[in-house]
Amino acid sequence: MSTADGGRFGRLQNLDEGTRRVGAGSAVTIVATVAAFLLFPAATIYPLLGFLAVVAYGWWRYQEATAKVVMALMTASTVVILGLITLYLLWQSVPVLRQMGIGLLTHVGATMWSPNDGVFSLVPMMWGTFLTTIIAMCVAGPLGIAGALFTSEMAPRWAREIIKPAIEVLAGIPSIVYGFLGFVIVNDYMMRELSLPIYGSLFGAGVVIGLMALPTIVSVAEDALAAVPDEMKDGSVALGATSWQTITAVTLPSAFSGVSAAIILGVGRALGETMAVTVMLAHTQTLPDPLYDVFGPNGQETLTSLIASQYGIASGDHMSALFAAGVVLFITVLTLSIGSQLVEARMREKLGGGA
Amino acid sequence: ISTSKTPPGSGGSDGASSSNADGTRPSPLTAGGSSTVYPIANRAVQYWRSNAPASNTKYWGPSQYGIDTEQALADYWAGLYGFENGDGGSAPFDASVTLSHSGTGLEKLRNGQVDIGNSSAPVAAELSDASESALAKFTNHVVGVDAQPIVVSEEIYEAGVTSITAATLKSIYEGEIDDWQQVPDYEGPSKSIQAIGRAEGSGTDTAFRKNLFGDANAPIPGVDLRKGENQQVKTVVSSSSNAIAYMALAFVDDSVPATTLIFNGKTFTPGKNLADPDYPLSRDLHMYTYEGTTKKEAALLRMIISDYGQQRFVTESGYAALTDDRRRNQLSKLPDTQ
Amino acid sequence: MSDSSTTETAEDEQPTTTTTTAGETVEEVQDEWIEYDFDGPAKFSATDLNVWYGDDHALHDITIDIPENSVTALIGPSGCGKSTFLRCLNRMNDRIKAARVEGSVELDGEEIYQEGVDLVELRKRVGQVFQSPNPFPKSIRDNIAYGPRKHGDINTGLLARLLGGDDREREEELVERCLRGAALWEEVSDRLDDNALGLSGGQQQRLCIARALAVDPEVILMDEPASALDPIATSKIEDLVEDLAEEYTVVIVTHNMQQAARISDQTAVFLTGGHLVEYGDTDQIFENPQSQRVEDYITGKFG
Amino acid sequence: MSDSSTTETAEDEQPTTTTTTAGETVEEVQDEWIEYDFDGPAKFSATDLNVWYGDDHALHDITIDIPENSVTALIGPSGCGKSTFLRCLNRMNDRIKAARVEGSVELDGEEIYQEGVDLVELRKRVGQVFQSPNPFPKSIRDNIAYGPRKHGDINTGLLARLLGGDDREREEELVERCLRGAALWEEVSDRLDDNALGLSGGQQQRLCIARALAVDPEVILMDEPASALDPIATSKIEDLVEDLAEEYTVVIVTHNMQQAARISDQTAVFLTGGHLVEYGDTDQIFENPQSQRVEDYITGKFG
Amino acid sequence: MNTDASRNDLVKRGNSTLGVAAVLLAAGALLGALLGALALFEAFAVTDAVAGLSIARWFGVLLAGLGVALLGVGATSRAGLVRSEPDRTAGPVAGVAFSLVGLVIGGLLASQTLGFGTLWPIGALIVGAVALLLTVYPRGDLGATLPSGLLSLFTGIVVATGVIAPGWSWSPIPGSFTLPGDIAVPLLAIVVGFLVAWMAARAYGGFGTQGKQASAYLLVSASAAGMLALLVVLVSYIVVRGWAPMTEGVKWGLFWANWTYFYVPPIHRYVVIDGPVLWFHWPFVMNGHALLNDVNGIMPAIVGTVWLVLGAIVFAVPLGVGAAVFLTEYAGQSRFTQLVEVSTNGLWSTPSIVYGLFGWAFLVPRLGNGFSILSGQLVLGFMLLPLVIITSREALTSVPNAYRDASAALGVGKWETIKSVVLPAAMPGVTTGIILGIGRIAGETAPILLVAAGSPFPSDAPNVLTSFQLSATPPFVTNDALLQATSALPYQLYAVITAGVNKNAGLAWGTALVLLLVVLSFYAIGIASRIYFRKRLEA
Ligand SMILES: Nc1ncnc2c1ncn2[C@@H]1O[C@H](COP(=O)(O)OP(=O)(O)OP(=O)(O)O)[C@@H](O)[C@H]1O
Ligand SMILES: Nc1ncnc2c1ncn2[C@@H]1O[C@H](COP(=O)(O)OP(=O)(O)OP(=O)(O)O)[C@@H](O)[C@H]1O
Ligand SMILES: [Mg+2]
Ligand SMILES: [Mg+2]
Ligand SMILES: O=P([O-])([O-])[O-]
Repeated sequence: MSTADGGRFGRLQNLDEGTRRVGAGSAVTIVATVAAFLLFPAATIYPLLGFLAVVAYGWWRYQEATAKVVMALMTASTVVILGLITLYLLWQSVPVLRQMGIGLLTHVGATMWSPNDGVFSLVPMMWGTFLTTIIAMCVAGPLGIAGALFTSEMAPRWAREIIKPAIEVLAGIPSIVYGFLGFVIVNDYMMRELSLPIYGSLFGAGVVIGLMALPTIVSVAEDALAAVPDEMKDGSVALGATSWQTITAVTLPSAFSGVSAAIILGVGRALGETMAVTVMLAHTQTLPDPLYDVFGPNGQETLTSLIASQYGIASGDHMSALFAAGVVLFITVLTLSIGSQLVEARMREKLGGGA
Repeated sequence: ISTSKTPPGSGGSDGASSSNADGTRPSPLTAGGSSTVYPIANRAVQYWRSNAPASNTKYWGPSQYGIDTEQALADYWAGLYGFENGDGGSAPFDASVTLSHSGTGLEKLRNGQVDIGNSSAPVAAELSDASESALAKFTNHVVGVDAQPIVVSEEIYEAGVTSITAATLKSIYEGEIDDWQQVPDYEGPSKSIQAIGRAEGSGTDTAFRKNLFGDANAPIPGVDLRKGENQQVKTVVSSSSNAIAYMALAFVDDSVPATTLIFNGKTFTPGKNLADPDYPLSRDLHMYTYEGTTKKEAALLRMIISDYGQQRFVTESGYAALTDDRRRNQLSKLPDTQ
Repeated sequence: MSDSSTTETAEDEQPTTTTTTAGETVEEVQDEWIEYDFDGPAKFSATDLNVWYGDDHALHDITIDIPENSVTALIGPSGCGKSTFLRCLNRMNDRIKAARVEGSVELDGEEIYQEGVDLVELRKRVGQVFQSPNPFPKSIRDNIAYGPRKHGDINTGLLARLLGGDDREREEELVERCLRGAALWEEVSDRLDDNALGLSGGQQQRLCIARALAVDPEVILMDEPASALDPIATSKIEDLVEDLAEEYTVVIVTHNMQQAARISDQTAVFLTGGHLVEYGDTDQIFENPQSQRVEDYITGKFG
Repeated sequence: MSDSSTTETAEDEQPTTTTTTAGETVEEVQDEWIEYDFDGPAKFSATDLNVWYGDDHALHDITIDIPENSVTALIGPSGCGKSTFLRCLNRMNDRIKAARVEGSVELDGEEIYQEGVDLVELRKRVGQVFQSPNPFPKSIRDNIAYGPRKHGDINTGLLARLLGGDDREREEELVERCLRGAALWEEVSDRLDDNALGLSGGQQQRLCIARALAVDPEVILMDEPASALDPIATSKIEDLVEDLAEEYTVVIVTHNMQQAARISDQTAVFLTGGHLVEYGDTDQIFENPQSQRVEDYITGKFG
Repeated sequence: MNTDASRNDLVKRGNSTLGVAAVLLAAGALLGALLGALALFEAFAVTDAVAGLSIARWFGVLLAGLGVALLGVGATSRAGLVRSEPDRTAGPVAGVAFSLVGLVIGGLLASQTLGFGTLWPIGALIVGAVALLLTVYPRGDLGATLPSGLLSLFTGIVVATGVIAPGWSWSPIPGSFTLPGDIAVPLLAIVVGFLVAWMAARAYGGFGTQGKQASAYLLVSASAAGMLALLVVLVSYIVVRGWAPMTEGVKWGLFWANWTYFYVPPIHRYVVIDGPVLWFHWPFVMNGHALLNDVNGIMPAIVGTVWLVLGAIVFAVPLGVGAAVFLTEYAGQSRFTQLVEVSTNGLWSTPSIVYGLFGWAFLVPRLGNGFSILSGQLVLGFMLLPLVIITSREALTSVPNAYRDASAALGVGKWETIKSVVLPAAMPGVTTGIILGIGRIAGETAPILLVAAGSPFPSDAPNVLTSFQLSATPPFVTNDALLQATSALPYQLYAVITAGVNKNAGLAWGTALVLLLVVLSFYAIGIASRIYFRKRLEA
């Protein structure tokens, strides 16, 4: 054949010097760029040009290595950005922790939130968040799983093919739209029909959040149910079990991790929902009385609505306390997310052998 | 195909978005803050941006106000400070106003994020922890006067609560009264009181506490619900059957009837004598500038404080205009025109 | 589903004519195997069975009697419809949306493709073991007891105990009997509460057989039960199948000719397109096939 | 999934010999096949090749010479390490994280397991075709030209044209030559720009062979290239393999004994546990295997 | 093992008396629940009279009737008058459900009616226990019908006799809600209706496993249908309200207008070429908010959203995809990748307000010290980044290894393989993920509110395109417009809420509709493309 013999019987050995050269060159220049930006901003252009030159030369000469280096840098900057956000949040919440100590998360008293008096306790907001989330999940959990079961196991094929994408699209409705509807319709309805003492309630907000999280839960849980292998279901049906028995005894347990991930995702969305609660709630930083009163005038603030309603007038410890609220939210969702990943890993381990 | 001396479309209005040929159109003027001052500021900015020609008597018509000019609206006011006419009929520089509440506006002003901070309470009350020297950097421009009305839900008004005494009002906001039946004149079934407050940091809230309780930081534990802006308060009061609220005069209408307020035996009736200087809940509306007043800021402020502005923006918004004395006094704080 | 339609059938059978080779071979051979006679009653009788997947005609006019208490092997190249035929016998094809079945299948003389057939009951009587082992992600015990519990034959748990009908002992006994029946008892008797997914592939497959036995079926259908297993596990399954034939009717699909030869009493050969080309005593089919194509297939000339 | 651990093997296979059966048998047979002599140079020489996956010892001391320009078949039951051995020959095992290789493999006398070996170069010389056809989701032409383009042997596209070095014609020629080499040209010459995924399974597999040819390799490794194909496609591939042996060295793994017998010049038999038990002339292996276990395997007693 | 004699029949030729009765019962119960829901949503007033009786009382009659019928069905089955195959017990699920109902009823009776005071838990426990026993102890048919029938009969009587009726009200917590009769009655109809329908479906299946299946299917399908209906109603509500304001003043037509022109020096004139143009004016999406406008619109918000989203994409997509490629193809599975995975997953679910807070405190002071499009773009980009990484990694890992192996076996290096095989194959997945992510960030309000939002009713959009300028110092390219505040669709809606809904209701509904259309079309495109690519992969 026509290829040159040199190529054909070329040496098998070939040292990979590209990575080293490009790696060293770009590392030096990028560090210099950052240093220059921090120290002598006016001189940033030179190391930056150097970096671009190294990359350009590398691209031409050792594309393989350069691509790897550039992507490694992208990864690094991503990690740096995400780390920066995390650290900044933590760092900003230090002052209020110094001032309030653990009381920030535990203090209960007549005044629990008063920027003027320097009292910052997140307890009412955490409680409010907890209550709205519970209500939301009472709405979205059962309905969501029912919807997922229906779509994946019961609906005829044609219906499934319409419902599934429709639900996914609905998951995209922005939360401010729900907030708007909640403000002008739900609040109004509850005020009128249930003679609520004030315009807005944790219950109404919770229900609206639940509706908002519903499509997400349906869609994710449905994916999990649909991913249960047909062989597993057939195994049960072939033993003479009914479809419903198959669903409860085989499909749901096998999809447990996915379904619970859906619920956790729903909880995450409910916890983090901001606009609907901000426009619907009364912003009273107290505890409900009694604690489970989700209709009354007290306790109508969540962590998110606190931030959204007070960031504009906050400074000093007040601002720091808002950051602390952010940190509480962040840590909660992180815990949930890690928890759901662990559940998933455990289930994968458990189911790993078969299927 | 035809021929012409000029390119098509030239001289027509290309919209306000185009910039000067040399690209030196001054950066926009930004104002923000108080929802009480917002109607005034927003009106002013809307008019400014429309830059109506002198012939437009509906919006401008300078001769009606004793101004002798052929220039369009914004061209004239900006021209007083040497700004050149905008391109394509737009204002010499752009202006915009954002909406939140006084605290945010002053905070942003201090951080340099806006040029003008709108506030419906004095900066000293609003930023009560700020030092003298810090406060000195704010220049106060009073643009109008608000008489804060007390409004109640229609049902309450119809149930007899057409007037309310200062003492009752205080007890409601202090949390001592929480049922309408405890309010004199009320003739209806037992009904809990929904006492609505404005967000802490809003001028309306600050002024209310300062004027009624004598201290801008006085605790008012009776508040059941806080909303960020006057407009939201209005929505809540009109949608509720048991609400009472303090807010800005500009937002009063039939859906949120204002009650008569009896203070020290004197009766203040909305639509009649709320504008009296001795109305306890009356307050000045401010547009603050920071570290002096630039020409751009001055151009807009001069328009608002002028007789034209007072009539078109302040009075039409539902507030009381400044007296001539105060007007002159305020104008004197602005840099001189060219 | 049950109306055995005629138009398409008529078109396809082309009885005596000689044009299409496939038709010819089928006809020829059918004359032969249709005479295959066995002692005792037929467990299944399929008559003119046709299956379509959408427009894809996957089984053509299958007529076959399957004798009781014996092992019947279905062999043939990939895609010839073995699995499809097998799934007709317990109506698992009903679960495939695209599948359409015409013709008749009788179980002990009773038509299973008629209205009012209780599928749960049918599948209790006709168990199935699948190609790759598919135990439930539960304990070994729960896997075995799954069927009887679902059918209410065995009641365990708190509620049952409170109501006085705890069948714990019967369950123990059942689990042991089935596991012994599937030649698995020795290996797992000390870890009945371990997760079944921890078993090896061969053990899992025997567990699936045990699970099927627990429902006390009359027939066990097996679709390439050993294809995912290693040789040792395979030979265990093969021994087991031979044992099962004493009590049950076994119908087994396999790709592996040697396997079919080793374990089955009679063999049915399907060829591409969904035709049943030959059916008879296993020895006879393997030693003296009637048709050239079957011989080619068996000797490995293709497939 | 079926990690046939060594203990079970020993326990279960129990041939005629007494103590460590497996080791002994291997030893016995190695004495025999090591004397297998062929004319011409060895393309590959593997010496004491061992492969571990983690702790799993998948290949044991494989020593084998593979002659040039011929077809060598690797047969053996599932999991015996055929694929593993094949992947040692072009170091595709390097891509499996768990795999560890010890021992030596020489290609034309040059050790491929030494430091500094350019894998890209090695794999250019030793091409591979996989079990299931895996064309790229690109046009047929792009699939064929993929290797040469990436190696810079062929430059097309806008930039190349601007630089004046458009190899469009050479590419056309190459594509045609390779497709002819893989016996696919007739079928696809009129739709070279269609997506390769639109081809049938057999065509896809031949396309993969053509794609491998385009890099102009010396050796082509094939891992059960026909197992996913229907009989007709299989026979086309088999014909092709025999043709290829004229120009290339072909090493082919197959499950199908008949296939090995039909197409290969020499056959290596691996048995469970990763032992090479017999190696020699195909005819001789199939007609007169030296070891009982190989004979059992070949006659279908197991596997 | 069972003897053949004990075999059930293969073919059931049903005795359908029970079936028909059960279907009627279930239909009646569901109708009751549906009417209850309609009454709850104020489709009609329960105080209206029909045939001399108020609707509220008719609800009671219906429930009582259902209860009697259900009890009758249970009794005939128990007595063996109809063929059924009841289980030993109605099962633990029904037991739990009815004991909960019992607990509630017992608790309410004890505390509200009998005035037990703090001893009400005793009453609750007693009734709950009785309900539990009634459900699980008797045979399956009785257990299913007895508690539900009694419940239905009891509520029916309470409602029909007007004990609970419009005018009745209940406020358990002082200073909190008051449950009026005209809400309580529909609520009872819904709850009891569902319970009765549930048990009636069991009767339909003969009270055995089939019955449980039928009843579960009924419940699940009804909930799913309710959920879907609710979501559909929600969207249609916005469409109906928003359509008129959104389309107000739309005009179009064919006009004769200028196409192009050029200056011809010799004749010192412009040559003007005119032609027909299709002229289309849609004020709601083409206008801003200005004094002289006939119809005020939301063009600045639309343009603002476009710039915000574009910026986020430009920032996050290359970074995210690059990082995903590195993590999947080069880094392998290590502690580091696991850490990145955990943190990206965590950050993806981090509430947007937290990003907003970060932007407000960190970015805004550093980027021109003012609300700006740039800050908004960056914050939205930060939010998008984790998603891009997650979806890209998913897409990359789902590229079959066969492609990589095939390429490697052809002697092609890693980067070349990634570039020409892996990335193209992963592209559908990556794009789909990104589109869905864009849909989400396009609807975000909180971060925009905190870092980018300007005037609530702007008249113009920032002029980003023409404002780019080069400079010699970092950042080398400047764009004043990027440093201006902007509006955006979700913020526009929020602005209406804060600036008073009453005055701007039309604007609000119109904005909500446009926002919905924009975001949902992103989702629709993303999902359609996913379906398309999946289909193509399967084919
Ligand atoms: N679920 C299905 N949908 C559509 N077509 C199907 C389905 N199952 C099987 N087929 C088609 O029906 C024909 C017969 O398939 P079947 O699975 O019965 O063959 P088989 O003999 O079992 O093959 P194998 O040995 O590969 O399992 C094939 O052409 C197949 O493509
Ligand atoms: N990637 C891997 N990781 C771990 N173990 C592996 C891997 N690939 C193969 N093995 C193990 O190595 C042994 C030999 O496998 P190999 O794939 O080489 O067998 P084979 O002879 O090709 O079998 P088959 O005929 O099934 O393809 C088997 O026990 C298998 O489980
Ligand atoms: Mg099959
Ligand atoms: Mg292999
Ligand atoms: O004027 P305020 O909006 O600050 O009350």
